[in-house]
Amino acid sequence: MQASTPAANASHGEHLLSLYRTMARIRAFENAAEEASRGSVAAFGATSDAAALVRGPLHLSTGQEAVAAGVCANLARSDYLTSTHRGHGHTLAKGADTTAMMCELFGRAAGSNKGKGGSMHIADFGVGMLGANGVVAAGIPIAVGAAHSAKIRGSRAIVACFFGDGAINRGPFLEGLNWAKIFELPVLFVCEDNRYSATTATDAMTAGEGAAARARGIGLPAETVDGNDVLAVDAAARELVARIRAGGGPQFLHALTYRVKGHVSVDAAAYRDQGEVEQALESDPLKLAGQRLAALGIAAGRIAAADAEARAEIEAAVAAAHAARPPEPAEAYADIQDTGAGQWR
Amino acid sequence: MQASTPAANASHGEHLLSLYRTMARIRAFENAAEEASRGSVAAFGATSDAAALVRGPLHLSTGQEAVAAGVCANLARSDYLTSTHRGHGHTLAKGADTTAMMCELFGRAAGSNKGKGGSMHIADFGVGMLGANGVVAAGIPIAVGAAHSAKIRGSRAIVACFFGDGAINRGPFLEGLNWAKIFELPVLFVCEDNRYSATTATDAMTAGEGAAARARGIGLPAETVDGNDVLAVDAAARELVARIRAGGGPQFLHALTYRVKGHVSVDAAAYRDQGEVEQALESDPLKLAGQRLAALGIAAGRIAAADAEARAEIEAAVAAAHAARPPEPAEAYADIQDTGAGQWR
Amino acid sequence: MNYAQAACQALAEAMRADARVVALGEDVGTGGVFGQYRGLQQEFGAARVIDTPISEATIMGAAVGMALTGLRPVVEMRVVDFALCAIDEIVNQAAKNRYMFGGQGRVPLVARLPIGIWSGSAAQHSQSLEAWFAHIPGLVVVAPATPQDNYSLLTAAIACGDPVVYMEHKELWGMQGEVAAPSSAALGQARVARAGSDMTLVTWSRMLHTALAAAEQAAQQGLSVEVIDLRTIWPWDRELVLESAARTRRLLVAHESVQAAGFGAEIAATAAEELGIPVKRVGGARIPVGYARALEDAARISAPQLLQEIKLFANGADRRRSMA
Amino acid sequence: MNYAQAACQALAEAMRADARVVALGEDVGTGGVFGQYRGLQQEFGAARVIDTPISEATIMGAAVGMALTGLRPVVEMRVVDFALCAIDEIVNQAAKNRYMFGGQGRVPLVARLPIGIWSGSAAQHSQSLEAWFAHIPGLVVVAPATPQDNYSLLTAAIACGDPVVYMEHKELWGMQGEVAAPSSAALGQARVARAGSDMTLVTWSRMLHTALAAAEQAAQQGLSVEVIDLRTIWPWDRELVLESAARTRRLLVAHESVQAAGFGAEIAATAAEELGIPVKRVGGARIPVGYARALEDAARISAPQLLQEIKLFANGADRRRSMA
Ligand SMILES: Cc1ncc(C[n+]2csc(CCOP(=O)(O)OP(=O)(O)O)c2C)c(N)n1
Ligand SMILES: Cc1ncc(C[n+]2csc(CCOP(=O)(O)OP(=O)(O)O)c2C)c(N)n1
Ligand SMILES: [Mg+2]
Ligand SMILES: [Mg+2]
Repeated sequence: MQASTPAANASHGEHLLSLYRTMARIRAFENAAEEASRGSVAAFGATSDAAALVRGPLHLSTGQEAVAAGVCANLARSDYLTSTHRGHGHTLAKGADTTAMMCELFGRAAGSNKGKGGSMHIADFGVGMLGANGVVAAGIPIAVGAAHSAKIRGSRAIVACFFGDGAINRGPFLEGLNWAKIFELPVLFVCEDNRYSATTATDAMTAGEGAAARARGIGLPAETVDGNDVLAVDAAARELVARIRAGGGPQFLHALTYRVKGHVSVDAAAYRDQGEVEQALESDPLKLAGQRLAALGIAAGRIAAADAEARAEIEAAVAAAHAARPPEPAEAYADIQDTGAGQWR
Repeated sequence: MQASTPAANASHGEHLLSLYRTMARIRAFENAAEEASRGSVAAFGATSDAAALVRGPLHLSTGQEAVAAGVCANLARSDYLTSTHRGHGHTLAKGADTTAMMCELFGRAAGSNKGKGGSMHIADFGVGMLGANGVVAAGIPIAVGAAHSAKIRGSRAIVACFFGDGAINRGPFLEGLNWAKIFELPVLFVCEDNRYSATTATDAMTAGEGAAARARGIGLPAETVDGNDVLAVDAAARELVARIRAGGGPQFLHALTYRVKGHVSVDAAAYRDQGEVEQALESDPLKLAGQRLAALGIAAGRIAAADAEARAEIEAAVAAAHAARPPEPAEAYADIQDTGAGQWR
Repeated sequence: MNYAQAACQALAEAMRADARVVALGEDVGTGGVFGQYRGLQQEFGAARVIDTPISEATIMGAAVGMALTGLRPVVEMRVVDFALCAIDEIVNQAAKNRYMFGGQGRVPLVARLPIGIWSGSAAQHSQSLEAWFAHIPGLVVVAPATPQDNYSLLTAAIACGDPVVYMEHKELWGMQGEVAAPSSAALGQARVARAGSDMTLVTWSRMLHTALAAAEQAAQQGLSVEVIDLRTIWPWDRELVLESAARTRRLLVAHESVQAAGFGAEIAATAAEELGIPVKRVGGARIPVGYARALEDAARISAPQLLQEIKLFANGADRRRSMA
Repeated sequence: MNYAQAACQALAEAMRADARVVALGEDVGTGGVFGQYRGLQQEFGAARVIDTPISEATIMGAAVGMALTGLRPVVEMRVVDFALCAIDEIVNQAAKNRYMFGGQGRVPLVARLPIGIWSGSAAQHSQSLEAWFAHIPGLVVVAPATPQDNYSLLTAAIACGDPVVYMEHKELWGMQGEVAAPSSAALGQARVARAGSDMTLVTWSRMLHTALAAAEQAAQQGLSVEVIDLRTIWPWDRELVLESAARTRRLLVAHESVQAAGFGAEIAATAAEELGIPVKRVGGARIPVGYARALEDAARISAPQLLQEIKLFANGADRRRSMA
């Protein structure tokens, strides 16, 4: 997909720079969240520190930015997206405001979920991001329903449905793909394969040739892509999204990447080989994209500026989250259900 | 698989006759059960008749006998079997006593389940038949667990796991096949495809190329067979069972048949074309096997005798069930759980 | 009109009035195995009366996705027992959505999960789990006992903006009764099905009819029993129940569901806390429902049994212990 | 020894003593994310400490198949919230098997379903659903509050021949305490954790420690509270509880789970029925657990709050209505 004329190179470079910006913003967000989450949760031998600013299990998408950025670059604001417990990158790439996101992680009333969800339930319905989910694979049926709804309502919206490599072993994977295909729904399924399911290497838990083969077994066209190469993800997603918008029914993208961090921020991932991590870091998506940008003639200063802007944006978000107020206790009794709201005894 | 010498023909004929006997016994059982079930349940516009001898939903396997007979002919008594709501044929073919079965359908204390289960939960653990199941696809994980147990215990038992075409759209299908394959468990999965899921033609609800393609997508070897041809089922099962016993891991059999009756005995199946049923009856498995027996030189009298014996056996079972006593009410409080048994308020 | 037809009419009217209302589930296109969707696919088409694969988890999960994006799905689960394959979707996804996402979205779905012992169907088709859903924040729980209420309450449930677990009774489909439309029943309102002064008997679903029969017998024996049909299990009508119980000074709750940890415990405990009056429950034994009639009957409560309990309770000669 | 280590020790001893005992679930091979399986795969091998795919329905269903054919599986579900993906398997398959098949088989499995609010984890990781399982015939339900009981009761649960829903608490894993082996705790036996005479306070799981703190404060204020740790939710120790309540003449139940249709209702209703004494419940609000600390705290019950309720109840000045 390398362009050959200088003009094409330049436009290619600008496009990649915009993808790079998204990745840099995600990276900065994850780094800041990680920083604020020390002692966030009692698990993996860590003890919980009541003073942690970001509380509870925090799942970082560090190193997986190219999947979110490459796919979401092909979505409109009116399109929908469902995500997993590891959803910051998808949410940001779909257009959510990073201050509202960081406020949510800090448990502030100004958070995107008013402090009710936290990291695992990050969402911004305003940009079509229908929610991260604490239950593996649970977003799949919801995505399928949103697509079914779009079809029934005659809307042109499509749905991007992200899930991990571990999710393809849960029932909703089969049920959801089958459903999307028989009703020919506008869904792009994205298996973000970071090779781990919590502390377990997914490969040994997965029979057959994996995600794409399963999708084909259910009748869906499926592509596999280097998920650390943002241009490759972008190109594959563009093609699949075009097919969906043309009425081609559900499509499947299997993106190969790597979980650079532990399962949650307090997990040192002692169960895996450090060499494996170091090797994976060689193909860090930001690093790869940076090299490619240079090759396409984008000045080093512009890349550095993108990094700096991303960091500045996130620092401001963190400062705002620090300053923001927590929800009032009374807020705990709101937004439960209308018939019966307040009847909480 | 047609033998060519007269001697081979004769031995082939004897083998087919024994398969025929099993099928005739199932057919006679289903006919008698159907007869005793008039007004068994309020559904499909029928009203419930308190006088029905066999109560509740009764799912008949009439016309599907070749699958049960052909597969079970290749199982030992020590092998296990799990079944569906439509389980009489599998149970009988696995070696269960027809009187205990009929007593169960009549709700008698002498029933295989002491009257606690009825048709939908017919079982005979004594012959390895671990139970019919009222929940579609629920037998799959149980079968996988039994196979896993056999492997752990170093037992040579294998497991046959029957389910319908409708079950391949439920999550446990994916989860169970994946599990069986990663642990290389001794399970024969049998999709008994009768083309209907209750009142719905399954085809329109099933994406892709169907059961065998899905199994292959999960890494399992899969065969498709004419499920009304008992010799074909027997031959395919023999091959797959041999592979399993040789340590080849889970295998998959997709058997194509037809649901001759309604979904339950009170269902007139008005939602489908009568022509389709008539066409299907042309390849009734007993009829096909009868023709084949004649071609193999088995005397008509022996075939008629097999039919008569089957009918006599089932008539005796019905008579015994009529005469048997229902369970005492006190029995309702037994076999619940040991810690807490009797603590039922 | 029977109970199934009443629901069918409510759904048809809602679909005519609001294009956002859709129905989905197994066998709805052929009218539902109990006739509770009869004629709807003919009138509204397969795009709005949606036949689905046997995929309970995805039926319910897809309904959540539909509800979040502008539809008002009515979800068919045939019996509550099969909905056990969709519990994550009901409890973790539908019920918590509005709260967990800070009110960004709403999930206006109605999940039809019929309860009750279904004659001759044994343990896996005979459960009554209304107490489970009452325990889950975010869910409204409804259990209509008559054709009229199945019409009125299904109408109200479809109009509710949050997830409603709508529990018809597996043995009431054929029940005949008058249905007056338009209806006025609101979610959360119980109904005095029979006025009385000696005791308050709270019940719901099919047990209402057993209770009315027992109350009639009791009246002939000089005991005046007020029968309240709860109709909505959550939020339950505390005012009506406590007002009645404060008047009669005795509260009995009867339900078909297993007594242990059943919803009757909530009502009895509340009355004991609030009024300090004698309370008593008559609920199902904590046993799976057996197939044979004698076993199934052990899991049921008959009108004579209930009458017997009413009399013991009225006389203060129930199983209250001597050490009290 | 901490609460996680105590369970680990019980399981290791059971596995050493009986080759039929196996453990299966996600991440057990690396010791479990809370260390509750640490070292077990090293000692017993991957064939008996089985790492599984993320397939809750099949983990539980396979365990049923294992249990029916000669093994005694211990099933890891990490938190009860994920077990909502395996409810058919627990309720329709494990619990009903023995009965439905007329006693042909038994299902000796232990399903570990930790309950409780897990700090900062919000609505989908913070549920306490012991009341659900108490409502289901065929299940034993256990909720240990201390390292000693986690050792003793897990030992007893593995020895039980029928399915046990074993509910550790998500925030007790690190709790330190003495563990004396061999143990003597039997399923179904409650424990008087603190003797008292003015009121009986029944509780379980993590709330025990809140209750003991509140009782200590109450004692300093002249109020003698008997605290009972129920330990087994089903079958619950009616004798011990009713004997105590008959003596103190006041029964309070406190639990972290949602109060509405919680198991406290069963206990309160039973005491009101049997003894006619004042009863009261203090349970979680019927709200999903929110993420922010202020929201999460609204779903918790603190020792000062509980103390306040104890005092109001002791003075008869609780929310009992004037019309009573
Ligand atoms: C149904 C369910 N089971 C288990 C868990 C616990 N859990 C959280 S994340 C995770 C691993 C998921 O792996 P994968 O799908 O590959 O996503 P990744 O974490 O790698 O992004 C597990 C097991 C859960 N949240 N939901
Ligand atoms: C989980 C679940 N959903 C729905 C049902 C209701 N039901 C009983 S049998 C059946 C059709 C099953 O079709 P198939 O698997 O093809 O088996 P068949 O009846 O054709 O033998 C349905 C939907 C059920 N028993 N369990
Ligand atoms: Mg992963
Ligand atoms: Mg079928």
